[in-house]
Amino acid sequence: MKKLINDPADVVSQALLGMEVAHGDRLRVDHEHKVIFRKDAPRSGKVGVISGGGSGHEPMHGGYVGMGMLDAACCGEVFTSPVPDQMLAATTGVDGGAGVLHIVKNYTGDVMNFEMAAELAADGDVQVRSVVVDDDVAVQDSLYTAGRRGVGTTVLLEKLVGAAAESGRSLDEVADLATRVNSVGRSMGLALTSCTVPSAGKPTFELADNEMELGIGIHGEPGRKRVPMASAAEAAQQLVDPILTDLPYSTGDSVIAMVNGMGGTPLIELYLMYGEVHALLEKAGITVARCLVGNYITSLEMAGCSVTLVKADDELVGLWDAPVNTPGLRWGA
Amino acid sequence: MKKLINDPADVVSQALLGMEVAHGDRLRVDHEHKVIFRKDAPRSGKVGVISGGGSGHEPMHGGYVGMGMLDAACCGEVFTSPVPDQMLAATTGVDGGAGVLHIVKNYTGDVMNFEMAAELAADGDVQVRSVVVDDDVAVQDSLYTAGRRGVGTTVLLEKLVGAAAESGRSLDEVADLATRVNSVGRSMGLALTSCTVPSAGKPTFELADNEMELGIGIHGEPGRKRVPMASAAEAAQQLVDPILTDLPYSTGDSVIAMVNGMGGTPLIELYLMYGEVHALLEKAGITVARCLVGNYITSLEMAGCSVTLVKADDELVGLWDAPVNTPGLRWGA
Amino acid sequence: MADVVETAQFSAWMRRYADVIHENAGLLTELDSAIGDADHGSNMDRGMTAVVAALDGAEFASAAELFKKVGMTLVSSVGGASGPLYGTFFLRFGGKLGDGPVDAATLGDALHAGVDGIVQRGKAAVGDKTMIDAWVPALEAYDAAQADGLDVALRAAAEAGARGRDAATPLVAHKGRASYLGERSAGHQDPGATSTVLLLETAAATLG
Amino acid sequence: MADVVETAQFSAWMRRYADVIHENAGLLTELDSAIGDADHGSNMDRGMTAVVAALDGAEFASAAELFKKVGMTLVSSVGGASGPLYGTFFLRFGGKLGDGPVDAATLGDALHAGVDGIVQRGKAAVGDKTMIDAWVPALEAYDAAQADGLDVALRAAAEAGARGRDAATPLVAHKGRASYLGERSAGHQDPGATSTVLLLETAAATLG
Ligand SMILES: Nc1ncnc2c1ncn2[C@@H]1O[C@H](COP(=O)(O)OP(=O)(O)O)[C@@H](O)[C@H]1O
Ligand SMILES: Nc1ncnc2c1ncn2[C@@H]1O[C@H](COP(=O)(O)OP(=O)(O)O)[C@@H](O)[C@H]1O
Ligand SMILES: [Mg+2]
Ligand SMILES: [Mg+2]
Ligand SMILES: [Mg+2]
Ligand SMILES: [Mg+2]
Repeated sequence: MKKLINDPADVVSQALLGMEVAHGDRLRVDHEHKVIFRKDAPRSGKVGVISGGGSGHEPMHGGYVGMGMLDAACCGEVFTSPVPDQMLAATTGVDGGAGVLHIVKNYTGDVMNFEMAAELAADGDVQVRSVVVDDDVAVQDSLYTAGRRGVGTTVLLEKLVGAAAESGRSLDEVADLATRVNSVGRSMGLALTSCTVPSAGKPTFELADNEMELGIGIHGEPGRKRVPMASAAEAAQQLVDPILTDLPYSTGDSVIAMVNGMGGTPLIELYLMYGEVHALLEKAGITVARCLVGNYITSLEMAGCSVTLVKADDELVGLWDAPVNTPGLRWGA
Repeated sequence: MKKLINDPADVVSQALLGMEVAHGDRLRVDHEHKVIFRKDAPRSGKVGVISGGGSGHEPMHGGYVGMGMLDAACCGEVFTSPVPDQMLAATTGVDGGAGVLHIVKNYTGDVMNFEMAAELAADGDVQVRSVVVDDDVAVQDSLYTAGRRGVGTTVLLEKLVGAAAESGRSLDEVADLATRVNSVGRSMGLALTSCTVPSAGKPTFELADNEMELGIGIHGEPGRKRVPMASAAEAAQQLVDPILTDLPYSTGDSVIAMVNGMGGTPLIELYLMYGEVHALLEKAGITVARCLVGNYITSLEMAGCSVTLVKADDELVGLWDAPVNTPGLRWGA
Repeated sequence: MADVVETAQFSAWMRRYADVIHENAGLLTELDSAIGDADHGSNMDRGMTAVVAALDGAEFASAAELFKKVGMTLVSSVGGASGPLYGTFFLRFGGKLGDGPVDAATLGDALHAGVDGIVQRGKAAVGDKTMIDAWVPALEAYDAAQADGLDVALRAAAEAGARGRDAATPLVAHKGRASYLGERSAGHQDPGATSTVLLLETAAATLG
Repeated sequence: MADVVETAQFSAWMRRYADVIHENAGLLTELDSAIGDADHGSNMDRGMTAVVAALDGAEFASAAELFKKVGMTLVSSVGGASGPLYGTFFLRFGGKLGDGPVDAATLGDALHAGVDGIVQRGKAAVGDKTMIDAWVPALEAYDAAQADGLDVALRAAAEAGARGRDAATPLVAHKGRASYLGERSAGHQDPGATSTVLLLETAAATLG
């Protein structure tokens, strides 16, 4: 394992030290609870928006704390959901009297830990609503499974919902918006390599030079199936097709699109992939209203990428364009 | 070789297609010359600022085109300097009557190609000044060598000089500022893995699991020496020490600092490294006025990082804080 | 062979389990690499290390209090799926132990309560390829052998748990991360069922 | 053995060189991987492919015009260090050839002019471990053998160039990317010197 770390057990806490000194002007770090706060939290009268999950997905979530996005992010161990104490500290720390939204990715661990935290917060008189993001079309949704994973849509949802909270909307409005964004967001990902969890010390899986994993999540896990290595054009098709068939699209629909790198794929390839994705959408009569190309929700150093589409109307595009000032996403400020 | 590409020969031109559709609101691409222009170039009366170099360093340089930074970037083949025709097209395309600054990284090929372009541009009555960035302390400077490489300082210089040009300074003022920034900028890098040039098809070098390359540039090349794999704390020291001994620092000095990823190292490690670097600077009595942590000047998918320090006074910090709106660097706009 | 378990034995069980988890952390993470996210070993190890730290020097008036501490510590230190699940198990388990020494019947009730907690939180059933596949046959075996005493019952539970764990190996997962793999999860041993069997085995070794 | 070179032969030289570069692109990139940035083969291949495309169907009134086209094409298509260097070489080389058939003395003058151009641009000297280490001994050998005719002189130049290339292999580079490696550049064959020897060898085969 080759990593720029000191000790596999201390990666998260030491990275938080770096975040704190790098962004001390805008962020505050509660090292005991491993929570990154917006420096001016809690903001009185504003709905607090928090998220969190395992670490190793940077810039998500800590890099999305700041004006117009999250008020706090809970950092779990690498690929391990944070514990309820963390979400509780975040919740009480950002509550400005208007309640707090929990943005939860749909993984058994995350859901259970956030649920326990919400119960504890309710005991403490903080109004909490939760949205569970489950946008991964690689996974079949069913009552008899853990359901779809929460992946790329989380990033876009945090931006959109953060803007709504910033503009003064109520907890119910913000939470309903979150539900709506999740309902129109879909993602699909692929991996060219595995990644190495620091505490595990070796790659989670091995992949031959002529293979890739299709339908991966964001935890370095193998995907739904192992398929032959494909060209960028074919790969784009393998990612876009299942999204477009899952959520019916009609000509003239508009989307916010993200081509996201899993961590180890260089930007030159992501732009090349974006060109392919854009062309496929154009062919399907879909307009890209806004886009992101880069590493936004990663699996450590895994090579690969994912595509996320959120069907967008004027309201969503307006929220997208609203100012945001976080280490990972910034404009208009 | 596992890459999200279609054909090793077309990587650059196809990535430019993606850049164009992703950022068509702000950028314009001349596909014949592989030049990325700011959409509103040329701006009358404003000094044009261009740069360029081999591709594979994304977001540099194309990602730094936009308000407050570059007016155009010339994209060479991967790790290969662009040709004079490209710099000429960029130069004439951004000249708004106030002359054009060429930001050149000190590599034999880049210097010669930019020189030829400057000669051609002068024939065409465009006033051109050039700055050659040579900030890599891993390389000894001497009359009898190719001199130091241009690496991380290039990014910071493009931002600072771009702000000066945007504010209406003259070509000579802008060029002198560039020279000054280069004179106070120093960098040092290390690699944990090699990278694969698409046309070469296999990694440029091999590195054992317990080794790293110290003193690398940005072209996937091996470094000055192969050393045992180190902890983040030791690695930070190996990068910071040679910088601090090369350019004398005194207690109370202030810097703009960058901890830059080479492309394949996840952000969590870069923040951890930034924490180490920050602590070393603090110990040396140096204040970090501003910082960047992330992938800003890369070598494809190489794992590793570099540290750049630019000694900063109030003027430079002011230029740093000025608005910038590019795909790779954005604030205040 | 004792008829009742003292609080000190429960404490010894937890310490022993912490050691066994530490020794098996590599194996558990290896199993989780194949069908999960490569962290079950480090999760459980971090949790049980925290449990031992919490027990060190602390005095507990009853087994119920001890397991309240164990459960809370796991919830606060493990995270992931296993943190709330094992945490809930011990909280509910402790809640049934009462104030005095624990006999075979009480222990059985407590195990049932703990597992009910896991099912409530995780909503998994036998055949979903989770720790439930070890727990449910273990409870059945315990119940059947309970009349023969604590020791026999716990041994029977551990053996049945191991059979349940193995029976789940060929299955396709329907819960937890392994379910994302679909058909590809078949043929792999479940990490949580594996750590459950270790818990049952150490129980048999320390409480019996 | 001819005493003069016709324009058609120069054209054949360039086409032959393009083929040889294409065949050796892997080798050149391999050499550049060890002490450079792994692109010399693809750079030269891209350039010579462009040269052949530029020659195809075009008519040139003189060798001077032909090499002007070659030089401009290389400058506009190669990039890196080798683009300006080989480009300048052919521009200066062509500039000395005049309008008519080219004899051994004129060819010698042209080679000198071309190499002077490389030195002016690149400022390398013998011993810096660049293509200059092949060019300079090649020129000396050419000059010494010129009286024996074009064919002999070109063969001598190619052989001396190869010796120069090999003599540079143990050296530490002082120019180009290889210089960044310091002592580590010693023991590696220079890619640019290698492509230069290929140019000389194809010259001997096509112009002699
Ligand atoms: N819904 C569930 N019910 C019961 N056990 C579950 C459930 N989901 C997961 N598990 C158990 O948790 C184990 C994984 O734990 P761990 O790796 O620590 O957490 P995570 O899956 O969050 O990374 C699985 O092997 C499985 O036995
Ligand atoms: N200053 C110089 N003078 C002469 N030749 C040089 C000089 N610098 C580099 N070269 C030659 O160029 C070759 C490398 O060419 P190439 O790999 O195409 O360009 P780059 O180094 O820009 O990647 C070297 O092997 C060397 O022979
Ligand atoms: Mg996990
Ligand atoms: Mg090159
Ligand atoms: Mg796991
Ligand atoms: Mg090269």
